[in-house]
Formats: sequence, C-alpha cells, structure tokens
Amino acid sequence: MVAIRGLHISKSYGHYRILEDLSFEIAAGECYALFGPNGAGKTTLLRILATLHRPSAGRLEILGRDAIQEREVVREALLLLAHGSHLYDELNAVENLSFAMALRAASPTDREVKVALDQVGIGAFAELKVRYFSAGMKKRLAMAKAILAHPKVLLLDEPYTSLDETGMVIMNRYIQALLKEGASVVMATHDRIKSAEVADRAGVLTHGVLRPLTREDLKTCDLF
Amino acid sequence: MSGLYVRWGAVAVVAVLLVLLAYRHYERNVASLTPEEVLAERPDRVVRMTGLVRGGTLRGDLAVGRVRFDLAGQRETLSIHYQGPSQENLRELKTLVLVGRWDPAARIFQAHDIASVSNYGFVFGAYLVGLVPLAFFLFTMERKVGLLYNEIKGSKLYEPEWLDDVVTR
Amino acid sequence: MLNTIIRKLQRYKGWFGAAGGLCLGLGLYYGLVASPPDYYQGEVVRIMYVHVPLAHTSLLAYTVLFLGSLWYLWTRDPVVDNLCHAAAGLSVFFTAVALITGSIWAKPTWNTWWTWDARLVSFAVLFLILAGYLMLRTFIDDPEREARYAAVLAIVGFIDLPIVHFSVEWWRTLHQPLSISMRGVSISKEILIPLVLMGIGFSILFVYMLIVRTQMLYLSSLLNAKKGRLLSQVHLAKVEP
Amino acid sequence: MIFFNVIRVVAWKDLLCEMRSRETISSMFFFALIVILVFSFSFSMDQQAARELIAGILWVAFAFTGIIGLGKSFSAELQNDCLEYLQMSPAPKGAIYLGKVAANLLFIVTAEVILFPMFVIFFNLDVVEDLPVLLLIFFLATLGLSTVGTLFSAMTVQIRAREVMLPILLLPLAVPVMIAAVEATRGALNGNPLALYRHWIELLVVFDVVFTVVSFWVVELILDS
Repeated sequence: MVAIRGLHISKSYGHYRILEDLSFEIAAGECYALFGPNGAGKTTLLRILATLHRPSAGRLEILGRDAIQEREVVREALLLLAHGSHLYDELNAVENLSFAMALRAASPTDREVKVALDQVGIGAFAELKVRYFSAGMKKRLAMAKAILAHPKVLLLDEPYTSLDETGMVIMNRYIQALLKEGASVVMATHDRIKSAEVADRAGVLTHGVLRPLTREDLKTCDLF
Repeated sequence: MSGLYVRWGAVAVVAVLLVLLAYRHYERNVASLTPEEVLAERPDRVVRMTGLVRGGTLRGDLAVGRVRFDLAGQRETLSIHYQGPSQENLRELKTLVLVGRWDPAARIFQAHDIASVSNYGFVFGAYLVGLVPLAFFLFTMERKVGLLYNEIKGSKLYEPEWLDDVVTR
Repeated sequence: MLNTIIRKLQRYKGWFGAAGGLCLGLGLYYGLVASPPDYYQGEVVRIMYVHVPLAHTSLLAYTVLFLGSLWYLWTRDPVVDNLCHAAAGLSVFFTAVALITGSIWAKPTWNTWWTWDARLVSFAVLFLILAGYLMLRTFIDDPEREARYAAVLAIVGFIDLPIVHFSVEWWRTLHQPLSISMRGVSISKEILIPLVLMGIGFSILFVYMLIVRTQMLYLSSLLNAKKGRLLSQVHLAKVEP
Repeated sequence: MIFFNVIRVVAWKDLLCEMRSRETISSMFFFALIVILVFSFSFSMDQQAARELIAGILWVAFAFTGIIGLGKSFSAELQNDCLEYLQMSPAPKGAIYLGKVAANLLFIVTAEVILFPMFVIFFNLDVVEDLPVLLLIFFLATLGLSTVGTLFSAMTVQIRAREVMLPILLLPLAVPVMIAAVEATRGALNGNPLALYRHWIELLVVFDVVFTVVSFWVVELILDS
C-alpha cells in the first residue's frame, strides 16, 4: 500500500525554485532516506510532507488523502521531528509530553509516559525543566513524543545529529519497531552508515531533482 | 518606450497650455488690487479692489443700494461710493471685493458691485496637489511597465508564449 | 478565466485612460470655469470638485482591495494578489491626496488646517491601516505568505472601518456640537455636474491605474521569477553528469 | 469536546510557563509603572486636570502594556520552533487562537488590576463606588485588544521587524476600543450615572463580538499554510 504519493511537486520559495517537479511513492512499512548537499531542499520537502508548506504546484497524497484539502485528517497521522525540538523550556519533560499529546487529542496514561521516557533513556529527568536539558536529551525527549504519538507517517529531519552512540541505537531500534507496525518513515540525513541500518530505499536530492540510490550506492559511491 | 514619452509629452504640453489660459483668465476676471495699488496705478478701467470696511464709517441705506464707507488696505484708506444691488456681505469690519472705477479727480472709488472674496491660492493649491502627483504617479508606473517589459524581453531566458498576450504594447 | 479577463482589460486599457482623461477634462472645465462660485464659500467651493471625488475613489480602491483579498483567499492566484497590492498602493495614494486637499479646503472655510471631524479621523485611520498594509508586505520574504497575511489584514481593516467611523462620530458629537457643517452647500445642478463628472473621471482613471499597476507588479514578479529560474538552471546544468 | 480541551490546554500551558518565568507580567508591570511616572512628570496636574486626563493616561499605559504582553505571547513560541508544532498539529487553529486570547486576556487584566491601585494613589482618585463598572470596562476593552492583538501577534511573529509591526498594525484598528474605553472610564471616574456612558460599553461589546468572530474565522490563514 502506498502511504505517501507525490505527483509533480514543485516549490518556489520567494523567487527561487527549490523543488522541481518531484514525483515519488513511499509504501507503508517502508523507510526512505533522503540525502543531499546543504541547501538542496531536503528540509523543504519534509516540511511539505508535514503539511507546513503548500507545494507551489503538484499534488501530495498521504494515506490516500489529499494533503492540502484534508490536512486536518492527514495531520492526525503524521509527525515531524524537526531541527527545533518543539519543546517549551519552562515545562518539564512530562508536561511537555502531555501538552504535545493534548494537541493531538491523545491522552497517554502516566504509565505510558514513564515507559516512553525510560525507552529513550531519560526516565530519571522526567521532572526536570527542559531549560536544563542538553541538545541530545531534547532529541531523546522528542523521540519519546513520537513514541507516544504512534504516527502512521514519521518524518525525521537529521535524526542522528547531537545524539550519542546509545541515542542513535535507540533511534534506529524505534524506527524499526515503527516500521514493523506498518508506518512509513522519511528521514533527511547525512549519516550514511546509521541510516543504512534502517532504510529500505534512498534517494539523493540535488538542486531540486530527486535521484534514486541503490543500497550499494549508499555504501560506496560519491553521492554529490 | 518612445511612444510613452511622446504621449506624456503631449499631456504635459496640454497641461501647460491649460495653466496659461487659467492664468490669463485669472488676471482679467479674478485678480483684485489693493487700495495702495489703485492709488499708485490710477487705472482708468473697471477694476476689482479688495479691502476691509472700516468700522463706524458705513453710512447710507443698504436697502436702496446707495452707501458710502471707507475701505482700508494695508496703509491707505479710500472712500467709496457704492451704488448697486443690496448685498448682505456689506457690513462693517468685513473684507470685500468691490467692482468699480477709480475717480482720481474726486479721489472716490465708484463701485457698482460686490464680488465674493477670491481664495484662488487655496483652489490652485488643492488642484495642484490633487492632479500633479496623480499624473506623476501614473507616468512613473507606465514608465516602469515599459522598462520591465524591455528587460524581460531582453533577458535571454525561456519565453512563455502567453507573455505577448499579457503585455500588449 | 482570470487570464482572459486580464488580456481583455490589457487590450482595451487605453480606452479607460482616454475616457477617464476626457471626463476629468470636462469636469475641470465645469468645476473651474463654468460653475458659479458658492454664495458663502466663494471660489473655495471649487476645491470640493477635486477633494470629494478623490476621497470616494480611495474608498472605491479599498473596496476593490477587500474584494480582491477575498478573491485571493479563494483562488490563491498570484495575479489576484498583484491586483490587491496595486489597489492598496492606489488607495493609500488617493487617501493621502484626499487628506491634503481636504486640509487645504478646511483652512479657508473652517479657518483651521485640521479638525477632529469624524470623516477626517476615519480617513486618517484608513491611511494608517493602508500604510501598515504596505509596510507589512515589505517585511515578508515569501510571496505566498506575504499575499495571505496582507489579505487577512485588508479584510480585518475593512470590517473595522465602519466601527472606527461610528465611534469617532459619537466621540465628536459628545464632546462638542458639530460647529462645522457643509453650510450653504446645497446640491444644485451647477455643483452636481462637475462633481459627478470628476467622480466618474477619477473612478475610470482609477481602473486604468489599477490595470497599469497590476501589470507593473506582475511583470516585476515575473522578472524576479525568471532570475530565480536562471539561478536554478545554472545549478541544474552543473549537476547533470 | 477536543476543541474546548485544546483551548484549555493552550491557555494552561501559557499560564504555567508564565508562572514559572514571570517574564511577561513583570515586564508589563514595570513598563506601565514607568509610563505612569513619565506621564506624571510630563503633566503637572491638579485635581481638576487629573480628572480630565487620567482616563487617557490610564489607557495609553494599558494599551502599550498590552502590546508588550501580546508580542510576548507568540514570540515565546519561537524558542525551539514550538510554533511549527502548533501549526502542524491536528488541533483546530481556532481553538489554539482562543486559548491564546484567554491567556493574554488573563495576563493583561491581571497587570491592569495590579496597576490600577497605583493610579488611584498617585492621582488621588475616588473610585470605590464605580469599581465593578471599571472592572467590567477593563475586561471588555482588554478583550477587544486581545482578540485583534493575538491575531496580529500570530502574524507579526512570523515576519521581520515584528516588534515594530505589532503596534503599527494593531493601534489603528483598535481606535474604537481606545475611544470607547477612555470615554467609559472617564465617565466612571467622574462618578457620572451609568446611563451617560452606557453606549460606550455597548460599543465595546459590539467590537469584541465582531472581532472575536472575524479573527476566529481568519486565524487559520495565519497559523496554517
């Protein structure tokens, strides 16, 4: 089953064309890794998939629904973990999670929250204000948010940056578990080795054009 | 582009002509003299004179239309014999524009009508402020359109075929 | 559909300009020469023939801006946004000129350059809203977002304007009785002819200016898009193996 | 149900953050205090002049204080890109907006209630009888400022020069609120019977209703793509 289908998607930001006529399909239970040099439009593509931007042209379907016309429905199923951690400095870890879930109309029990925090390895800091968190801890807390949200489509922007070795292992383990549940994952990354552990397919985005990569390409060749 | 300048040149010429005509009209029919100027120039035609009716000098019967009074300018004061239609405006301490002749022998201004005070400065200013920026604004817009069109045509890029339809020159 | 309308308008825009110019010329003749001076106001009444149509045109421009903004939010067509931007620029221009001519008119008739009359204050507020609108547009980089926010501001401002007028009117009538009125300006035929002519002339001229300005904004965004496109093409050429 | 839950959660989150940091309230409070001081230096007022001017001074101070609070309301969402999360969450944007309005209303009214006794003391006012009416006026006028202000706060936070643009956009639109608030406050402070200034309170109600509806309708265009 196709989870994400993009047809002839273009995006101009200001006067500059960032994405040029992209068409792609990502199946349910599939992980797609997106590579590309800085400024290639990876983040823009992820933001379009997350319904934060409208594409200038083209059509985007997520889980069989139009991502622009029915975005309220689509949004319930997807989650973007972006560069910013989407956390409030003044709230502690648990409060942040419950606020984020309340906006998604989900109400996890205390036990579920605790399990999620333990799973990402920050159970000890549940009552600490996020202000005192390090970048890696914020990343882990964002991961806990994703664990609670059970998204059908998970979008990851640079999932491995600022995570330590254990953190990366936890991330990959979580992604694999999610894929088994039948969710789709799209990640924009620069980490070939770590992403190769989970990615089923990969593509390289250079100056607005998407080129597919094989697993062998990923390991060996010059990407850009 | 040259068509634009020709068109706007024509507009400018017409505007200047209109202003000249208006100025002549003003000189002939609207401009008024002060009592000082009347004394100095001694005009022998019908002129218009502006001044203030001095308090306490108004004598005669307004209803009949025969009145005498003094009209003050900046320095000089002239005596006036007014013989004409009855006017509400004719009151003491009021600024008036009198239409009449200066009689140098009797040193009396024989007025036969009262015109309204002309504030042409304000009218002129308002029309100037209204129309000149409008014309200038429009001119710069049209000029910009022409320049942009030339620049787009000149840039060696792909040329969508509908561009010529959108920009009809 | 929009493109057809624009093409049609572009083709016949010269007629708008000519008709507007003709009406204005006739209006100027009637207003400045043919009509008699007012009994109380004297020659100064002639300012009305340029001031009142200017004020009406600025409101017309704002109405166009409001409807255009709704239209933009409906279709999300960048050309409609250009139309709104053009209407806003013209509206702010006409409002400013109407305020200045009104001030010039107020000096000889009311013996003051400015008074806190309801209409004057509403127009000043309109001017401020429109100036804020144009400023807002310069502070946003993404044209799509710029258009969306500007449309929202135009709609909110348009809804606000009657309330502003109403509240200022109340405020003035309570503080002091309106000592200033249109004393002696009875709408007679001599006054109506130049007023109507100038009104029609300015409205048609506004349509003409709107077309030209929309064209200008459209062409400049087209040029910018082309430049952006050029940049992408250079990049893409480099990437192809 | 989800709709009201989102309103409650957003307002509660703002309140919690504010209670922990006290950034907005304290900056609003001290700013307004300085405004009061500057005004009392600028006009040397006797009792009579104070009666005439005080309502205006009060609302100038409140309006600028309110703008500080409104600006902070959404710029707080910029840290860690929280605004992005609000935008892409499935929660109705209207509910998020109403939650923000509620929080802003609470903050600004709180600041006003703390500040008002200072006015009373500094300018020797006699307000005991009309206190309920005054509070009603504060509430209604602040609601008017908050509805439009929160909308423009959401708008200006996403553009350049946001600190300048918020007052530039907000104050012209808030002219009716300011006039009505000043006139009603003056009426109440002078001890006039309610019938003399009731229409101003009604105007405030009309403004509040109109702009709550309009802002609620358009806010999706600002918070969404």
